Formats: sequence, structure tokens, C-alpha cells
Amino acid sequence: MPAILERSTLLRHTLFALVGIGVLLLLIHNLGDYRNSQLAPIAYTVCAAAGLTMLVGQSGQISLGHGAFMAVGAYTFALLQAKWTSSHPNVQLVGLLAAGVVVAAVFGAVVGVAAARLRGPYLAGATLALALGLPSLASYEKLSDHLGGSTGLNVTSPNPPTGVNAYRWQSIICCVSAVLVLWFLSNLSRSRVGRSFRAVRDDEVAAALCGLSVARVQVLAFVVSAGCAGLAGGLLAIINLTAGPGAFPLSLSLSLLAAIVFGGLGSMAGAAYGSVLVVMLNLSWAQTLTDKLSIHSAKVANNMPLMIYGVVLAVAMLAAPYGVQGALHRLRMLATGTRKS
Amino acid sequence: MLELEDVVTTYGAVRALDGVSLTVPDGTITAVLGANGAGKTTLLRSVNGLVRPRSGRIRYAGKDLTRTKVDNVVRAGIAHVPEGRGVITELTVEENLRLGALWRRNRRETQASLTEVYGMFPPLAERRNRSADTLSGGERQMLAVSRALMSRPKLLLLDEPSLGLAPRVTAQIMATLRRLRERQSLTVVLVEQNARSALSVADQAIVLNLGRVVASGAASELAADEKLRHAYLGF
Amino acid sequence: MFRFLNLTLNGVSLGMIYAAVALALVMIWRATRIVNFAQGGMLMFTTFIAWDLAQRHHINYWVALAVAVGAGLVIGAVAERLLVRPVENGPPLNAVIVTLGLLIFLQALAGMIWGNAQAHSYSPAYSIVGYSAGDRTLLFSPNDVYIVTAVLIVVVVLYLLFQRTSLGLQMRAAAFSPEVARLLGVRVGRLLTLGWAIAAALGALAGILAAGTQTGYVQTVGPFDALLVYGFTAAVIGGLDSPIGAVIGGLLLGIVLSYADSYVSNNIQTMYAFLILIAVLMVRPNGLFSRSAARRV
Amino acid sequence: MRRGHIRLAAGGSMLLLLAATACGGSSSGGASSGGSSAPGVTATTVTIGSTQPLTGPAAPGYSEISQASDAYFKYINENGGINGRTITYKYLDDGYDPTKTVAQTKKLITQDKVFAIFNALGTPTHEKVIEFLNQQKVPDLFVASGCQCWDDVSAHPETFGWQPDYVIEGKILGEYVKKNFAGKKIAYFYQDDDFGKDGVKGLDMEIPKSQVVARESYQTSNPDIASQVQKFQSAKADVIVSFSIPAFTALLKLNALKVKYDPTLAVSNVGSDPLTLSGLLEAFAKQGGSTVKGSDLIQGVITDGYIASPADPTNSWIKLFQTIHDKYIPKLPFDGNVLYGMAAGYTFAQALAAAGANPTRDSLVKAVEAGLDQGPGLVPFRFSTSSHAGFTGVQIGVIKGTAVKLTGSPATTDDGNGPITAFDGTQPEAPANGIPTSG
Repeated sequence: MPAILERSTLLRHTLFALVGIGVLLLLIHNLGDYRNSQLAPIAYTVCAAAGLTMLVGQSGQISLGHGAFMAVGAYTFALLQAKWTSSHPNVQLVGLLAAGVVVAAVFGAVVGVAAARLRGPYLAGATLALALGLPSLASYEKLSDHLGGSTGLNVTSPNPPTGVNAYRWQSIICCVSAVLVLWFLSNLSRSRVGRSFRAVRDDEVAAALCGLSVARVQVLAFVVSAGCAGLAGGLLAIINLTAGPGAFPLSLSLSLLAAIVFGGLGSMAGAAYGSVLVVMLNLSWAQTLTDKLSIHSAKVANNMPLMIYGVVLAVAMLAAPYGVQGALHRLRMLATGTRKS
Repeated sequence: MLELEDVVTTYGAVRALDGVSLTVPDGTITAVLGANGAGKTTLLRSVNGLVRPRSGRIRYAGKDLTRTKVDNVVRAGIAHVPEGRGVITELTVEENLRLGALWRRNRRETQASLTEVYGMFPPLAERRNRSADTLSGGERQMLAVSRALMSRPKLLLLDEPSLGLAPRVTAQIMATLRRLRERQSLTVVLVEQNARSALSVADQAIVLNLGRVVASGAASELAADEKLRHAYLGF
Repeated sequence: MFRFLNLTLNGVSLGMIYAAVALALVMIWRATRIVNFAQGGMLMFTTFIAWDLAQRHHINYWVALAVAVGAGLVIGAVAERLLVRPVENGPPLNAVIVTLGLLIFLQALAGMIWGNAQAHSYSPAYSIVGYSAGDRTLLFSPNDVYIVTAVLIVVVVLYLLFQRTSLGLQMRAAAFSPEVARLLGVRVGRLLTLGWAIAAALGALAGILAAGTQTGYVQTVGPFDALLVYGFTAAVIGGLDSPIGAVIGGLLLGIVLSYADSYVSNNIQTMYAFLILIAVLMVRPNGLFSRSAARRV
Repeated sequence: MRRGHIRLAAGGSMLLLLAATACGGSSSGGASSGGSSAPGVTATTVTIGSTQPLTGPAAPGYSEISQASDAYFKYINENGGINGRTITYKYLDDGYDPTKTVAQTKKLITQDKVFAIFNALGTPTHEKVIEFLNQQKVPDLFVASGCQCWDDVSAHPETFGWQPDYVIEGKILGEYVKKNFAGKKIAYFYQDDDFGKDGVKGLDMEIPKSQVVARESYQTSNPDIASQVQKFQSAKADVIVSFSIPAFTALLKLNALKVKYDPTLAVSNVGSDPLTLSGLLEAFAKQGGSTVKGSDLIQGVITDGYIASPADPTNSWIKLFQTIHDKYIPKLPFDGNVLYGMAAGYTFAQALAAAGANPTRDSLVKAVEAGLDQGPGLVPFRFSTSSHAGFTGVQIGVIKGTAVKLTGSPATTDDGNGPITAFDGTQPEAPANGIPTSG
């Protein structure tokens, strides 16, 4: 590796991001429609999970309600899409997604201020109630005309450029977003901000003694991760053609958490692995496995994918308590013959 | 009699005990001395099963305790007063005390033990129904020692009883220990940084440094050893 | 005024059910410092066992209740031994994910056994027709009296167990300070198992009480999501460590939800739960009745 | 927790790559429609797909529908198929969750390459895929929902409704209530979505606003409807018209029972299946008080129907469906949901038969637009090149015993200001072999 890349983290990350986008574009081009329609949800889940990693893994807070921030991003996208049309579809797309990020981040700041006073299970409880409560606002009589009630708002998928089919275009939008988020967060976590997150996570008192404002750092972590979730929400709206309360159930928030714990808490790569695992398990693998078992009883077959998901969640935690990243780390240690102390 | 034979206990790569051997005869007070991080607390934790030694052997009254779990070590008659006293502040004084004798499942004995320790430490009797977090540091130490005595142990493991206490209170506790040894022939292993006060009650002592025994012998001999006092005991 | 009275009574009855769920969560939190997300799944599963006995096999209400409570004891104990024990000393979030896995597993298993298709109804223990007050009918029936009494009895029994028995003393010691308890000869591991077992049994009772009101009976096999979240909310309001707090949190939640439903809008119940929770936590970040400082999830 | 390793951004994207290849690598390009051989059609088979709530909140009752359709298709397959082709019906579970509907529909189109989507269930769920299906030019036949929104020929040329829309149902139900309960106080109870709101729209076209003393909605996620019933009672409503799913119809009855309130109920077809309802109420009746027992609780409930009723066992359609039910799905109750599934299956078979010996997506749509015979329906379809709406009306009925006893004659109307007229045509007999023929 050239010396300049060794020295400059930013440059190295940028180079990898560019390579990553190139590789992904190649991949998307070669995948069929069906695979692309799975790649897109993986990619937007990566956005949200990577953001959540900053919050949970790096700043040591917890959120069981990240779906709420995704909902904010999605509704922002849907509401503005109806109000603001641009002559250039791509400008409009970027603008709407950015608006989703900003609104979600502002919302994250509000939640963060409240969250900075709370610890552990109390924060968990508050965010859990938020995840369940916020989407229900759409059904509040005084708002339901604007927010579309329990049916939600319709979103139109952006028209692809000529020569690109709709599935590929959605995959491209999501994957590029995911790479950008990973690029941004990787740099952030290497910067002073990232160090302050970890300082607060490891020891609040010591961090405060070093002159950090613990509350401010915690709020910032919420802002960053809510922004990422907002982007994911906007992308979800594009893929699912909707922003409705049903798209943000409690299980969404919890599966994001599962994704980052699965991957190995605190690492960006872990968030990516975890997202792949959780999304594919949900969308496809559990179903495929069920089909292979060729079960005759409809009752059993209908519930088998769910059961596989549950069992995998529990067993993975028992078998690999530090997630995929931890397991890889251990393998590497075994291979190089060094021992972890 | 408690016997340790070449005990090695590790935390990850760190050897907290590095081949410690020790014999504690019945009815004696043995002081374990040394600086911070010398392995004193680990020694106690190895004995009572909170950590498992990597190698070596621990025997008490002829039984091998090396692989025995905490709750069974306690049932063998070994009580432990942990460092920082381990008083459960959410419970009342009397509840803390009762807890010490619960595994015996004998109401009458428990009641007798209660009367006994209240007699030994009258301040506790006055505060029996108060929550333990209203106690002063000295009272907490009294409570912790009393609680250990509730089970009428044969061997008492004490971890830094003088930590943060006024000299007068420390002296009171040391005096109690001596009285117990004399009257009930209680065996005591006393871990202390405060070597002077520990040696004043102990029959014998060992000095640990970086997990190894660097000196052992009668308490009076060690107290007289000028070089040792300068190098390890700090008085 | 009459409406207000009725709403209050309705809230008390609902609140007692939330209180029972909250109590179960508090039991587990005190024992293992874990928020048991599988509680909803566990109470759903035991409720279905009782439903199967009572409605399909026409077995007496009380026998079915007893069997379900017994099944709860077993499920709770097995869950603790098999799933929770191995992750107890790992990263704290792992326990959350494991209980989540258990929740999903139980949901799927119940679906396999009882199907997802039918809505199930469950005979309440007593009449649900309200008492008459003059020419009007109160929104409070013999069955509501039963619900309130049953939960109150459980609260009193648990209080006596914890405060007056040596088993309870050991459980408290193990909850507050497991290592010290261990040093005093308390078999902490067994007590944790027992704590989970009691909590799951309590959940079974809560589930059956809920099933006997209109609140629960339309539930098909599913996660009993709302019951879990309201129970958790009530427990957090009360302060997670405090059984009394759980009961008061449950009542508070039940009554406020009942008022808000009627006076504001009945479409955003979950939002009220969030608002009440935030209001309480902003004033008291560790809940109303908590004494010891919170630790991480 | 060991300190997390911060990996490189590119690391993450490489993983995506890995994952995507792991999930099966590249399959051949997009689904191309048109041409001589249509997707999903072979010389001997036709594959169609659907998304259904097999689990989740809408599963009670509705999860029987797809099994019933499948049973009817199996019956066809064993009796020679349609134009020599057997029908393979792939119905996937979406749990009534719109997000899953999108994913499952994409799977049906891109992986299973189905010929058409048939009878996809749910208003909020199917609304999310309607644009997509029309973009992809996939025939979207006989959506299992009475939303008006399926009938929009210019925007959604591929989509067709089937059951009468809720506005039509509301109008006819409203007219009946207006006539029979003149001067009485009337209240509305409705689901807070397009189903309930469309129904209320229809009711409002007929029932004078002055007569309506309360309007209360509910959310499917919140079964505590005590406060709504309180309002009905304090408004002293004599009649409650309810656009609710079965579980909430039962809850309405139950909550009224709790406060000794006994208004007349008029319930949409969606939420009035007597077997489902009495099943829901059975357990409560035992403790409900001394005066009620069993399905007594729902006797006399006013409702409506648009296909033959199981209360009429001599009807040729009921006989046919009963036979198929007993052979293929004997474990399911023979209720309104099963009839619904089989009747919809029959309509699809009609369309497929009419699409010709070598059906294409285009010929299938054209066949429906050419108009279909009402089959087991009580009233005709409205299908034409300018309308994609299904049945044009309903017939009022009253719950008697365990079935709906239809009264008077069916009525038809439109979802606008059109008049309500009695339909005097007769229902055709079921074909002898139970399978429609082309033409």
C-alpha cells in the first residue's frame, strides 16, 4: 500500500468507497431482477444498521426504536414528493432523501436530549414506546388527512435513466447510499467525534473529567444515527412505494438491533454482515429452507420461516456471542497463532 | 487446617497467583500481607471458589476444595468477608445478618447467633430494622463480620477489614477477632495492607509480591524484620 | 360524571392486567438484570394452553388456569437454564437478542400448534355484564372484580414471599448483589431459575385474565405485542426494581389510557403510553419507585 | 465488550457483494412479457400468484380464502383443467404487512414468473403494489377488497376488482336502514381506513345526516373499544351500522352487552359471517348473562350478501362448492370465506377459459373486459372496457341460525349518485361438471 494511503485515513476510505461502488455497479448489472429486489432492502438496512452501530456500539446508548426515525425519513420523503416536483428527477431524488436525513436528524436531536437523561433499561423502554407510538400518530384524526391514516402515503419510485431497468435503478440508489453512509461513518468514527463517542461509552465519569460534555456527545450520537435511519427510511419508501405506519412495526426496530449484534457490535463491517444476514433470513433463506423441508401441514409450513428466524437469532447469540466480527477475529487469532488476552 | 499447595491463578495472561503454598493451622490467625496487586484478594477468592485456580491444590480439613463451587465451600464452614464489606444496602441490618445463617436452615440456631452477634456489636442491635445503607463505615464492617459469623464458621476469610476505617474501629475489630480465636478457636485468614495492625493480632503471616510468597513466618518475626518492613510492608 | 366513573373503573381493570405483566418483568429484571422481551410470547403460549383445555376440551376454568400457571413455571425455568444462563455474563445486548429469538420461536410454535387462522374466544371466569347503579349500568362487572382481586392477591402473596420468608430474602439478596449472596451460601443459580419460573407463571395469569376480557380475546396467535409494551411501560414508570412501582405504574397507565381514549382520541393509544412514560422519566429518570441506580440493559 | 474494530467503508461494500453472490449469483435478465409464449404459461400449466394474510391480524377467517380457491383449482385440474392446462396457484403470506406485500409480489413476478396476480387480499396491502403491477403489465385480477380504487381503467388498466365496492354496499345498506328505521337514532361504527371510510361514504348518500347521532372509528391494533360503545350508548342510538371486520363486530356486540345496551346491528358483509361471529362470541355467551346462549347473540343482525348463501342448500352452486369442500378442505368450516374463495376461483377460471386456447396477458385482460357471466354471484359484474368494477350490488339479509337468510331481491347501483334499483334477473345454474367453458 502506498505510503500516502497508510497515512491518510480519509484518502484510503475514499479509495475503498470508490472501488466498492464500482464493484457493486458491476454486480448489480449482472444480477437478475429478483436478486436486485433483494439487494436493495439489504442496502437500506445497512444504512440504518450502520447508524445504529454508531449509537449502540460506539456511544454506548441503546435504541429499541430506530424504526421511528426511519418512519420520519419515509414520511418526509413522501410528503415532500407530493409537494415539490423538480424538472430533473435525480435532483429531486437527492433533495428528497437529503430532506429525510435532515428532518430525521432534527428529530433525533429532540429524542437525544431526552435520552441523555436516561440510562439502560429506561432508555430502552422509552425508545421502545416511541417505536410503537410514533407511527400511530398517522391515525390521529387531526393528522390522518395529511399522513394518510393507517393506509399511509403513496410514493412513486423515481424513473430510471434510459437503458436501466427499475429494479437495477433501485438497487443502484440504495447501494450508493449505503456506501456513502459507510464511508461517512468510518471517517467519523476515526475522527475526534468517534473517539469522544467511545470515551463516553467506556466511562462517562472519566470522559467528563477529560472535559467532554457527556450529554452533548450523546445527543450528537443520536443525531448522527437518526440521520442515517432517516436516509434508510427514504430508501424504504422508494422500494416499498409507501410511507405508512404498517411499514415500521416494532419488529423492524428490533431486527435492526439484531443485525448489529449479529455482525459484532461496534463495527461498520459488522453492521453490513448483520444486515445481510437478517434481511436475507427474513426475505428468502428461511422460506427456501422451509420449501426444502417439504412440509405437508400448512400450519407448520406457514410458521416455519418465522421459527427458523427465531432459532437462528437465539442460537447465533449462544454460539457467537461477539457476532460475525468476533468469530472472524477469533479465527484470525487461531490462524496467526496469537492469543487474545 | 487449610492447605494451599503451589496454587496458580490467572486472569487472562496475568498470573495473579504464581505458585503459592501456605498452611493455616486450626485456631490461628494468619495475616496475608503485601502491596496493592500482590495477589492477596485473589488468594481468598481462590480458596472460596469465586475463581478457579489453574493448577495446584487447595485442601481444607482433609477435603479437596480446588474444584468446589462457592456455595459448597461456604457449606464446608468457610465464611468470607469480601473487600469493601459487601453489605447489601437494599436490605435491613437484620436481613443481612439472617442471610449469613440461612443455608443452615435452623431457626433456633439462627436466633441464637443473632443474639450472640448483637451482644458482640451493640450498635447493630440498635439499628436492626434500619436499612443497611444508613450505617457508617465502621458499622458496615461490623455488620459484614457479624454476618460471616452468623453461620458459625470454622474458618473466616477477611479481606481488608481496616480499609477506610478509623484506627479505633480497626482496633475494635481486631480485638474481636482475637477474642473469637481464643473462645471459639476460630481460624482466620486476614488479608491486609495495614500490616502493622494485622501483625498485631496475627499468629503467623505471609508476604506476597506479584503473586509469589516472598516471606513467611511467625508474625512477631516478620514484624521485627527491618528489611522486609521497608521493602514490602511500608511501616 | 357517570362517564368519568365508568372510564376510571374500566382503567382500573385494564391497569391491573398491565400491572401483572409489569410485575413479571420486574421479577426477571430484579433476578437477572434482563428485560425479558419473550414475556409476551411466554404469556401468549401459556394462555393458549389454557384456551386449548378450557374451550376445546371443556375443562374447568380453574383447572385450566392451574395447568397454564404450571406450564408457565416450566417454560420460565427452562428458558432461564437453556437460553439465558449462557449469555448472562456476555455482552448485555446479547440477552436482549436471545429473548427476542425466544419470543419469535414461541410465536411460531404456537402458530404451528394452534394455527394462525382462527380468532379465539375465552370464557371469562365470571359474568362480564356490569353492575347496575340505579337505572344505569356500570362498566364494571363481576369479572372485573375478579381481575382486580386476583392481581391484588398475587401482589400480596409476592410481598409476603419477598419480605417474610427466607426464600424471599435470598431472592432479594441474589437480585441486589449476586456475588455477595453467593459468598453467603445462597444458591444464586437456582434462585434465578425460580425467579424466571415465577415470572412466567405470573405472565400466564395475566394472559388468561386479559383473554377473558375483550382486550385479549381477539388476539390470534401473535406476540401479544401491546400487552408486553404496556407491561414494560408500566414497569419502567414504576422503576423496574420495585414490585409496588409496577402495580402503581400499571394502574396509572390503565386509567390514563382509559381517559385519553375517550376524551381525546382512541386511535393513538400507543402514543399516550409513550407520552406518559416520557413525562414520568423526565421528572424521575429511574422511574417513580426505583432505589438502586440503573445499569445497562 | 472488546473494542470494536472500525472497518473500512469498502469492506462493507465488499460484503454486500459477497452476500449478493452468496444468495444465488446472477440469474438471467428481467422478465420479458409479451411475445407468443406468456410468462407462467406452458403447454400444460398456468401459474398464478397471490399475496394473502396467512398469519397476522387479518388471518382469522381470511386465511381460508386462498385455501378454498386452491381447492377449487385442484378440482378443475383433476377434471381436465382449462383448455387442457392445469392451474398452479402460488399464494404467499404477507402477514397483512404492506412492506412484505411488496417483497412477496416482487418475488412472484421476478422469481416465480407468474402469469397473473389473482385475488390478492387487503386494501392497505394491495394499494402498495398496484402501480408496480401495472408498470410491469401483469394482469391483476379480482383483488380481494371492496376498495373503489381498483376501478380506474386509465391509471390501472391491468387491475380488476371483484366484490361489490364498499360505497355500493354502504348505499344499499343505508337505503334499507333509512326505510326500515325512519325517525330512529342511527350511529356509525367503522374501521379507520379506506374500507370503513368508503362504507360510510355510501351510507351518507342515503341516510339523512340529521338522523346520525354518533360516528366512531376503531383501529385494528386496539381492541379496547369501550369508549366508542359508551358514546353510542350515551347518544341513545337505536341502530348501529358497522363497517368492521368480524373480530370487531364481535367486540361491538360484547361491549354493548357489558353495559346492557342492545341496539339493532347492521353489519357489512365483510364482518358478518355468522359462523365466524358465533365462534368468536360462543365462549362469552356462557358467562354473558342468563338470557343469552350460543349464537343467539347475533340473531337478527342485518347484513348483505352478493353470492349464494349456505342457508340455501338446494342452490346448485352451494351443492357444487359443498362437494369440493368436503373432498379437498374438509377441516375448514363451510362458511362465507370458503364460498368467497371458491366463487372468486370460478370467476378466474371463466376469464382464463375466455382468454383463448393460447392465453397471453393481453388476451386475459381483454377477456375480462369483454364481460363475464355472474356465475355464483347474485348480481352481474360491471366488467367492460370502461369499468373494472366487480359485482354491481348486494342483497339484504338477516342472520338466522348459522347463516344469512337473504330477503327481498338483490339491488344494484353504482358508486356515484346513481339510483338503487332492484335486480330482477335470475342466478344461472352451476355447470354440471362445475367448470366454466369459454364464451
